[in-house]
Amino acid sequence: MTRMTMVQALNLALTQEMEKDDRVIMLGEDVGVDGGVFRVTDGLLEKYGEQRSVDTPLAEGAIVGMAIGMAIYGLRPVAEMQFSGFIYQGFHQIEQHASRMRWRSRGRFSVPLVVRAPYAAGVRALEHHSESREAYFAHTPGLKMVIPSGPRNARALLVAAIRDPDPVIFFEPKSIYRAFREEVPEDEEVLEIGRSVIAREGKDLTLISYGAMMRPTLEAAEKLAEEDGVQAEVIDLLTISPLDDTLFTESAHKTGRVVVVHEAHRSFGPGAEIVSRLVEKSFWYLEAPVKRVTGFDVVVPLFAREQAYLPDAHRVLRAARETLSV
Amino acid sequence: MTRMTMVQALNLALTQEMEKDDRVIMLGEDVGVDGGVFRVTDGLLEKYGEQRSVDTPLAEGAIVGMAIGMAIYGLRPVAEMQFSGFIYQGFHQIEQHASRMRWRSRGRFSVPLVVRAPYAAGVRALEHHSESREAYFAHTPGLKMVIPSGPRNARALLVAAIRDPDPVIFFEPKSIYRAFREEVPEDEEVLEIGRSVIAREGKDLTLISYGAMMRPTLEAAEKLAEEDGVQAEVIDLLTISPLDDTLFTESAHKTGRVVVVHEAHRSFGPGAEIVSRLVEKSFWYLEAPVKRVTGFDVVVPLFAREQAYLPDAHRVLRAARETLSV
Amino acid sequence: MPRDMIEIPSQVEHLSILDAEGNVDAALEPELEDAFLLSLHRWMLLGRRFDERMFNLQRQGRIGTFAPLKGQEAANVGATAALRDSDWMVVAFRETAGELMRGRAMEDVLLYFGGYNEGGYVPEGVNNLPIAVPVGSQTLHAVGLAWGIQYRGKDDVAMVFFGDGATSQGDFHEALNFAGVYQLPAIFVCQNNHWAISLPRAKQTASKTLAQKALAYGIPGIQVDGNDVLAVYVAAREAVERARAGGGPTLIEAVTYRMSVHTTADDPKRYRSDADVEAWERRDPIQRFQTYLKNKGLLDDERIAALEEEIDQEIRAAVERAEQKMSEPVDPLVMFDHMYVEPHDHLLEQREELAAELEAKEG
Amino acid sequence: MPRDMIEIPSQVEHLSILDAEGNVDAALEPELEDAFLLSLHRWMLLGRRFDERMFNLQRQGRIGTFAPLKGQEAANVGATAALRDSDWMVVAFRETAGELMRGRAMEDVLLYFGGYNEGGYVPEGVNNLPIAVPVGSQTLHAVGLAWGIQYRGKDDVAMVFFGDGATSQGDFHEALNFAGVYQLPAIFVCQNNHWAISLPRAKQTASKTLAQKALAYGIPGIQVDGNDVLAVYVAAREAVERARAGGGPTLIEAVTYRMSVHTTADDPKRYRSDADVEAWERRDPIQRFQTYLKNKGLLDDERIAALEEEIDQEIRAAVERAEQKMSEPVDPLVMFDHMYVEPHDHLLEQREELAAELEAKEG
Ligand SMILES: Cc1ncc(C[n+]2csc(CCOP(=O)(O)OP(=O)(O)O)c2C)c(N)n1
Ligand SMILES: Cc1ncc(C[n+]2csc(CCOP(=O)(O)OP(=O)(O)O)c2C)c(N)n1
Ligand SMILES: [Mg+2]
Ligand SMILES: [Mg+2]
Repeated sequence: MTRMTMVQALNLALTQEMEKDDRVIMLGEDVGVDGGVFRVTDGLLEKYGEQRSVDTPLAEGAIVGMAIGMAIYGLRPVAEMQFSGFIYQGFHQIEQHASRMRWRSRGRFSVPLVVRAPYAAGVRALEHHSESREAYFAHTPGLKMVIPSGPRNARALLVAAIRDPDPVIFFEPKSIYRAFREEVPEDEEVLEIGRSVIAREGKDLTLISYGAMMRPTLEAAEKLAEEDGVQAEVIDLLTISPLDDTLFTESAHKTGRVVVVHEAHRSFGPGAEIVSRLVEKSFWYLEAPVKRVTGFDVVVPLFAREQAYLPDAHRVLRAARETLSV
Repeated sequence: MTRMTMVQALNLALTQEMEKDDRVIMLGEDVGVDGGVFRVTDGLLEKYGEQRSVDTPLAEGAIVGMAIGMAIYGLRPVAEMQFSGFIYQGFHQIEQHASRMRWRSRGRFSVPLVVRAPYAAGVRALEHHSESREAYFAHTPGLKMVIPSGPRNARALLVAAIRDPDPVIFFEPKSIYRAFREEVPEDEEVLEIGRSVIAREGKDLTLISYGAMMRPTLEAAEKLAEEDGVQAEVIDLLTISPLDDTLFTESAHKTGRVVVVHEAHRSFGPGAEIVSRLVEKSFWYLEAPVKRVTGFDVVVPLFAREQAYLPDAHRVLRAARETLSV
Repeated sequence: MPRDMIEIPSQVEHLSILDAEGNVDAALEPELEDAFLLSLHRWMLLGRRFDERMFNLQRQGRIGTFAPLKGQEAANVGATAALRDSDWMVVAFRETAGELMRGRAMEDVLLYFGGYNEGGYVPEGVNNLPIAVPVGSQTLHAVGLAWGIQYRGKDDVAMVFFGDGATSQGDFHEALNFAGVYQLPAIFVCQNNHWAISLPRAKQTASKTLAQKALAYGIPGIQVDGNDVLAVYVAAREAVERARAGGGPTLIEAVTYRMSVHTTADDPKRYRSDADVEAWERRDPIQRFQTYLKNKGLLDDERIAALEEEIDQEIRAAVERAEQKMSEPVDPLVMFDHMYVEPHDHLLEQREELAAELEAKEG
Repeated sequence: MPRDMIEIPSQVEHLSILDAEGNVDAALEPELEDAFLLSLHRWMLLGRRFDERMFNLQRQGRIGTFAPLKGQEAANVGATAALRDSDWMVVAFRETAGELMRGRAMEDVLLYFGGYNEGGYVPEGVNNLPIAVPVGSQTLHAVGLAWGIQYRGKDDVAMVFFGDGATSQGDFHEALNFAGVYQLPAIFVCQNNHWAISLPRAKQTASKTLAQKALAYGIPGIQVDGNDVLAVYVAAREAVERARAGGGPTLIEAVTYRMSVHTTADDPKRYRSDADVEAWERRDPIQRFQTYLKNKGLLDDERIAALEEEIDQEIRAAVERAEQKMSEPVDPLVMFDHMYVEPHDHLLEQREELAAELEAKEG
């Protein structure tokens, strides 16, 4: 076990998978010589050469489209979008082909592609570098949408994504790339895609979140324990789609009170689906309206106001208390 | 008043707005000489010439991107995507620019652009011609997402969209392009974007839908009246975003029971936001879980199975009865 | 510090071997086996007649919309003939003859256009990608396949077909640029049939030829008479050989003409004159090639008639098989298949929901 | 039916007037007013010094990430100088000198990179679009502006700036193709600074020059020494005049070099050698032009020193104004402004939600 940042853990996953399997190819803008603008792919070029750590010209559509062809050929491409805000240049290839090739060819061809991208806000970056639009991909049949919340699960989920026979959109919350370290085992560790986990046990209230928002959510849970004597159960979705509604509905049956936390815009956002599943599967257990603590329905402001856009422990705490007070 | 199909009504809206305002420019693939593959733009070339009914080369990204520049220049472009399934080639221009230019320039520039597209299933078409992905646009701040349900409101909403100072995505349910006619006044008629309407009054149950699904929904409502003596209130959203939650929450307060109907995929779909608004604003009035009758989370099958994918009156009826039975 | 012209290394050629009357340019005539020449002819003829049959089926409402190939048989068959089985073919939606040549079943084509997803299946061992409807998007898949070929050190190639309209799409640009940068074994075959639905070639781009777009990517480009199957084949063979030898990608512009409707939903009368069409009917790729084969003593009207009858029987049999399948009750639950290698829980829930609904409808 | 070369009408030129030492090609030297020459010099110098100041501010954490212009002053200023106020300038993110030339306020630039949306404001009457971060995407907006200009029968032009990397994007391709088809008054200025972050120009595309990509669209293309402000200006002026006269679009490749980091988040040591950079420092566009102006007797070290002092004062004043604003408490509710001309109900609800949250935090 060594203590690693998420960047190091992702790099470990890529290195080990590339070491094991020569079908795994890393491609994208500045992933080779430069090692990626966040250094996630650092060292891969030295270890595996230009043919497996591929610097591409500047075109996301081509990176995704070419990777689809590579995947059909039998390779396991990992395509990096330099930032999730630029994935739209390749969105048509994801929606029209990556997500459908298995379906279209009745299983003859599949697209074992991972599209990795640093995503979400919190690093004082320029416009287009702070959005959380996982809902676009979660709403697209044929895709899987994964978002880790820490170094250890990031590593284990990326390994699973690379081995997944279907296309996986893998969004990496860049604000926690280096924010903290965790013990990450050198030995292989794989987390099943499509399964959420309980990050904190509790019986009074259910908090559902994922990605970088897990930290303010857990912080709020601790405060609730200290200041209110309330034990909040905190669920980390890890996979947004396919959405694991078993764990959080069970929790809701226990607590009857739920708050969903994400930094994506609220309207038509991921939280809406969670609320709907709760209504469909836990309606009779709900003792209070499910609350959504989310980013607002505005373009993420430049960084002078970025923190005010983002949910923080204080907002989660207020929502939790309101939910408990009814 | 003449009885018109939706195609004729849309054509009337375009003709009258182009007649009134030389800033209104129609552009897209085959919109000129051919009059559009569904003939929505028929006759505009003859009346207003090549400069205002513009046949473009085959590139949706360029159609949207150029239209953004035209709009900034002070024109009012109406860009047609030949089918909504190909809007993704221009999605980056919509997400990165059309939706943000006003915001980015602090109001100095605006993008009074309408992106029109035939959309949704039901016409035995090829792949990519049947999807309902309005949720992508509804989740995107800075856009408005409009979907008419008949000739008359289609005409009045398109006029409003063309005059709207902000970008409007205008999806036209192609299965009702010619399915029925309505009286459409020759004189100007405008419907405010962002307002839903009551299509049928009732007190026992609320059915919420829009677009082509209004017909099976209303059909189900009639059956409920005949066979069950149940008066269902049917709400036609007309605008998906910004979502008018006043009318349907009021209705829910009255009925306590709600079914949402749309042909878009269920997970992370439009219905989820409606359910969430109901939970947030009408929770204490709900006597039964809100149900979603929707398209499934699969790529819309080719037409041999298209109808089985689509919600019909029978599915709405069953859901309504289940909702009433609890 | 002067002002001067920039020397551009690569250049763009034009190639034509058979003229409209079927006269051959002896200097350029390729040496080809009779059997091969006759198979080119057979595939072109089969493409034409299958196309006409599908057109009638569509008009009778027995299948749905499709995009006829009529007039482009030489471009499609000539280029495809340069491939071997281990190569990859990436099609748009107007390459039925080439797909059949490469082993796709006629009845699958009929099922597909009859609205059955089953028709999208590509037989194991047949390296064809399924039909790609979004214009130009498939060019990038050929680049990825070619990348894989190069990575594995194979001397196969990936050949992709697209139309004149597709050259306006960003995907086309990105595909040729990537192929040039990595010097991939990818052959880009543009079937310039003069029309993108109602938009004439001249309004698609201001460049004089489509072949010259190769200059933007530093790769070879060649324009061939697309109704001359020999010219198309020769150009394709050269490109394929260069690619196999590591010489990188080629852009081939096959100048041809869409003699029929864009799709069966289209009415060409709205945008083009009969005279225009008739002028091109006189340049029909099949007649021209038949004249050539007749002059070579390889074909006569009798043999053509016999061949047509043989082909029509094949088609009839395929139509029967397809309509047999289409007459059987459809299982709607099939719509949940092949979304993922394993359907996830929620998908199974929805599948059961539909099953219950179907039962309820029965009862 | 021969095999021959295709004649390509348009051709691609190369232009250079001042060499690296500042020697002028007398035959090509443009006749320009002294005042104009001096203003070119002043803007280049201001661009350089403002850039260096921002770099320091960023290193001190007083502003955020930005993309330095250093080394590209001639390409940016020379091309912009060919525009008049009624023309449109469409920038990417590395054209600060040109933006200032056209009337953007220094303090707005500082505010913008300081994380304040307020800095995105473009003053009324200044026809510059705001910074466009998505590479290549802005090229299409220039096409739309040019379309509007043509539609209104004006003789203005739209000039768009982008980098060598941007030429790989589909948007670039689609923009040039549309501009060619409609013969729009659009000038495409590619600042080929040899790098797209870590990717060298040679790996961006296999084409020998970027200028020759114009051949794919049937429009004129010219490659100029981008560190030679006279060559850039002359080429831009020609393109602008042609466009005003209805001659359509032009692609200009200005060959220059990014002497500094890609952005302040970048470490060039990872991908390029100091030697490479030093070689280009010897081709500095400002020194070269200063030599030329000195030889013309328009400038000497004293006047340069005075000018630098004057410019630094301007910058100091702007920095003070910007930091004054940035020191004031920010109103987070501003994030709800300008989403639509009128905020809709739900947006107002969220605004109130945030207002309440902020109050709760206070108390
Ligand atoms: C991205 C995209 N936009 C629009 C369409 C609708 N469409 C289908 S075919 C076609 C014209 C294609 O022209 P071309 O590339 O010349 O091929 P051809 O049909 O002539 O074979 C159009 C606009 C589409 N299928 N995909
Ligand atoms: C669509 C898109 N993809 C990726 C990026 C990240 N990025 C910012 S600048 C840049 C390189 C741009 O190179 P070039 O076009 O040569 O312009 P330069 O930075 O050299 O001025 C990249 C990859 C982006 N901003 N937009
Ligand atoms: Mg065509
Ligand atoms: Mg560059």
